[in-house]
Amino acid sequence: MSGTQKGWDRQQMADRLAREFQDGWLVNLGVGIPTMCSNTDLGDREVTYHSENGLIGYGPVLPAGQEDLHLVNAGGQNVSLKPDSVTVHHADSFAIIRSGRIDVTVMGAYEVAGNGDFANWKVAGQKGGGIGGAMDLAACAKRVFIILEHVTRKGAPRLVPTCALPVTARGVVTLVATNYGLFAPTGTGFRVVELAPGMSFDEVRAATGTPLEA
Amino acid sequence: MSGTQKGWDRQQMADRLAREFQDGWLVNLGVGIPTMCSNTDLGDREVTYHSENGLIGYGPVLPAGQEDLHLVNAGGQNVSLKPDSVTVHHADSFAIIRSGRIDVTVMGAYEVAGNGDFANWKVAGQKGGGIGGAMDLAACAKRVFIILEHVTRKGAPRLVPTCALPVTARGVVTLVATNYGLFAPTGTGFRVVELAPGMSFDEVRAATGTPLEA
Amino acid sequence: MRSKTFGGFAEAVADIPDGSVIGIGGFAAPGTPYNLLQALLAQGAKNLVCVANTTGGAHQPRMPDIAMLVENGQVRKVIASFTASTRPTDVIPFTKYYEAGEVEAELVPQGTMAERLRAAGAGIPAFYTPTAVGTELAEGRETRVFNGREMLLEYAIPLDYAFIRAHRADASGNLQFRLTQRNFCPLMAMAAKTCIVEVEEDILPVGSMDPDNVHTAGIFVQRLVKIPAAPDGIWPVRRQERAK
Amino acid sequence: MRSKTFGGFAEAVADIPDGSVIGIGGFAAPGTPYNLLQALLAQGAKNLVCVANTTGGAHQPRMPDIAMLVENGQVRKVIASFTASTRPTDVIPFTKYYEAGEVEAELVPQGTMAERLRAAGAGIPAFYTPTAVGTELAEGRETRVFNGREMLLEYAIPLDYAFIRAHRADASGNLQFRLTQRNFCPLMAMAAKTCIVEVEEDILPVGSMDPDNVHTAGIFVQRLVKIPAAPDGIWPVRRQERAK
Repeated sequence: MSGTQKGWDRQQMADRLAREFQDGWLVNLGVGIPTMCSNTDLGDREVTYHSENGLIGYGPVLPAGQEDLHLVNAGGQNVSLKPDSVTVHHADSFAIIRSGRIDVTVMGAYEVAGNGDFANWKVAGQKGGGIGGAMDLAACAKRVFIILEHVTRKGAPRLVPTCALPVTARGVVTLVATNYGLFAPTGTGFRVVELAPGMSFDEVRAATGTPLEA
Repeated sequence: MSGTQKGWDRQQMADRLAREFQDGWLVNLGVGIPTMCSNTDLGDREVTYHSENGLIGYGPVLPAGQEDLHLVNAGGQNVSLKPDSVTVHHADSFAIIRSGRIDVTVMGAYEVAGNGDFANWKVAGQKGGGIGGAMDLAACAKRVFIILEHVTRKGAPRLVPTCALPVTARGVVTLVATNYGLFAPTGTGFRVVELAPGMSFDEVRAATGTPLEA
Repeated sequence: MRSKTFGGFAEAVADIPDGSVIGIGGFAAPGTPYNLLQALLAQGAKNLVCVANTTGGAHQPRMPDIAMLVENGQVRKVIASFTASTRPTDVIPFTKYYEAGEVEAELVPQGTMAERLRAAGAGIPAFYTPTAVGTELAEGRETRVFNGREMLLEYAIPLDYAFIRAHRADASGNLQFRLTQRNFCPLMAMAAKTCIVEVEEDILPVGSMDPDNVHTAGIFVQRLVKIPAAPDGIWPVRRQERAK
Repeated sequence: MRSKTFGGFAEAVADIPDGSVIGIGGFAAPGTPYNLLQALLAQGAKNLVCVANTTGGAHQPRMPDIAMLVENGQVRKVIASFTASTRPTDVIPFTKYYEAGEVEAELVPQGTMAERLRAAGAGIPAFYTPTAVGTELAEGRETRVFNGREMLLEYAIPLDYAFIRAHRADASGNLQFRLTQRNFCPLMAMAAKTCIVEVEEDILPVGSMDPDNVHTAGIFVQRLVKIPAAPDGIWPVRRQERAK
């Protein structure tokens, strides 16, 4: 990382959360930036990626022309198999989720509150939304990691005292990566676990909508 | 059948019920005499035998020495496969039962009442009993056929006004074969569908513990 | 036994009445019954309730999807885990009709939908789940505490018809799916009175499948149609082939 | 990842504490973990709750069964679909201890037991079923009417351990069962915190199984033991071979 870098880019946010993955974990990665966790080098730690459409264990996305059209992850990407991969139907796949066997689910979100609530399925004023497997995963995984930009395009904080948008689950978030650093919900706010390069505590606190502990 | 025959033997009771099976039916046969229904020649009607231990479609019991020890029916007999046989686990097997896909279940019983109740899992004074799949099958199959001797060894009727023993299910029996004939519950008693050879209506009525209609 | 193999898609969907509840398998492309959807568009049954993970995506070129049935005036209600994209910039075709009030929708978490379909196929009328507790979806609904945790009561979704796509079938209706093609398909088959399957490979003679490796037993399957080669049949193609 | 393969049965059951809830797969001989049962008899854990279809039969020669664990003073309670035979003349060994009040029992319809195990493995705390409504088993219990039909509330049965027998396993714990060997085994595996498997064939290297035809995924399996050839391992034999 160069001395002029300020904050983390998308891959760096994913990398930072992926470095929390422990050997033997069963990991579910949400669509978008969370998928980039699978690019992170974990050394000799082995994790198994679970995709809610019934795929237990999968490898990298295949290059154009080499895709197997019968094989997609939850984001619809044509991934590859691993030697121990198993396919099951949707009810068996969510049995794995609901019975608490997912060690961590990593998801994007619109906002996260210090009490562990988060929102990622419905934007303001929208009729309906996009839930997919997010509510099952959020309610049932052992840990919920969230990746999101620290502030909205208009500069409003995404780490908030209370979610204004309809929540996906309550009190479940265990760790949050933003472009400004890594944060843990405390119940009433967030604690800084690590600041991204070039970010000062005061700068991050000013961009956070709820109490921030060093 | 000779002119001197009086009543049906066990295979004849089974045959008489089996002749009610229609083409395409999914049939579950209980342990004991009901199993003998699979010996009956049904002509060009094809039925599929379901065994609650996860076997959909099976053929005759194999002779000693030719058994496949991984393949048993619900009675623990080493049966054979059919070309379209499928194996599933117990939850899927009972999903078939509970969702009402069994066209008929044939079971033994200690007693049957005219209101369609029957009892086959617990004898008088016993602690505990043997339920197996009988309660699921009885509660959920489209039709419940019962095979039993018309009277007990002591001569007491088994077709009764009300079951004295704990019931397996209520109001479900559609047809009953005994050694004296074929009977249908009417709600308040039984109707004779057919008398076994050598049996008179009055003789059968005298051996029946509840109103019998001709 | 009557043959389950139908000569064409039109014939396989011909008798579907107005008002039917139809489950449509598939997750992204794998398992999606594009040919049956196209046949249903032509058949024209109305006031349908469609149950599926999504109503179809924003991508071009479009493949037959539920949103097309909506556009065609055939759908009363959709039960799905997405009625909009989570990316506000990705506007899916269904959203326009939904926001205009031309179609109803019931939004269901994906795992809850899978379990509600399985429940229908397993004779279970209702069950409790931790999913969606404390969210807008649980507002005004019945919950109950088990082992100190609040759980939401959910009901089975029985189907009149299931439309699914399988890789292999034998003439008795035994099915095998390939990789993530399985997804909702076996559950929809279980939940339905009549399951109609579009099959990728030639329909095999009975006795061709290992009994231990059948994914959906033939007793759940009523109608089979072999998908003809393109362009008569609809087959997903790779992205760069679509671009040609 | 740590290897799941254990060198012997004693080692695989060594840490099972008193008071554990243990599910034991099998229906008749197929799938029954005779070797693990024998190891548990030697290991001696007490106050166990055993969940299984039966407690063992009346037939001779006896294979290791739950009734032997009862005789050995290891069992507090049994959950089963048979605590007696339906033939009054067929007195099973368990009945004597049960009637003497030396062990508790909960009698459960077989399909309800299967579904309660699946529920535990699927994160479903409770569900409704039509089975056993109106019977002695439903007396004093909660029922509820759905679509005009009375249904009984049933609860999940979570397990501490599952003992099962499989035909094939790979080193990652992916399992295949043969024919009716499957029965309760995959459900017990799902319901348990620790699933211990006795395996008939040599344990295969990872990558040997078709991903579409694995019956229990390795994530549900923690310990594997290859069954040695007889007489070191226990293998069912045909009736006339037993008679020799």
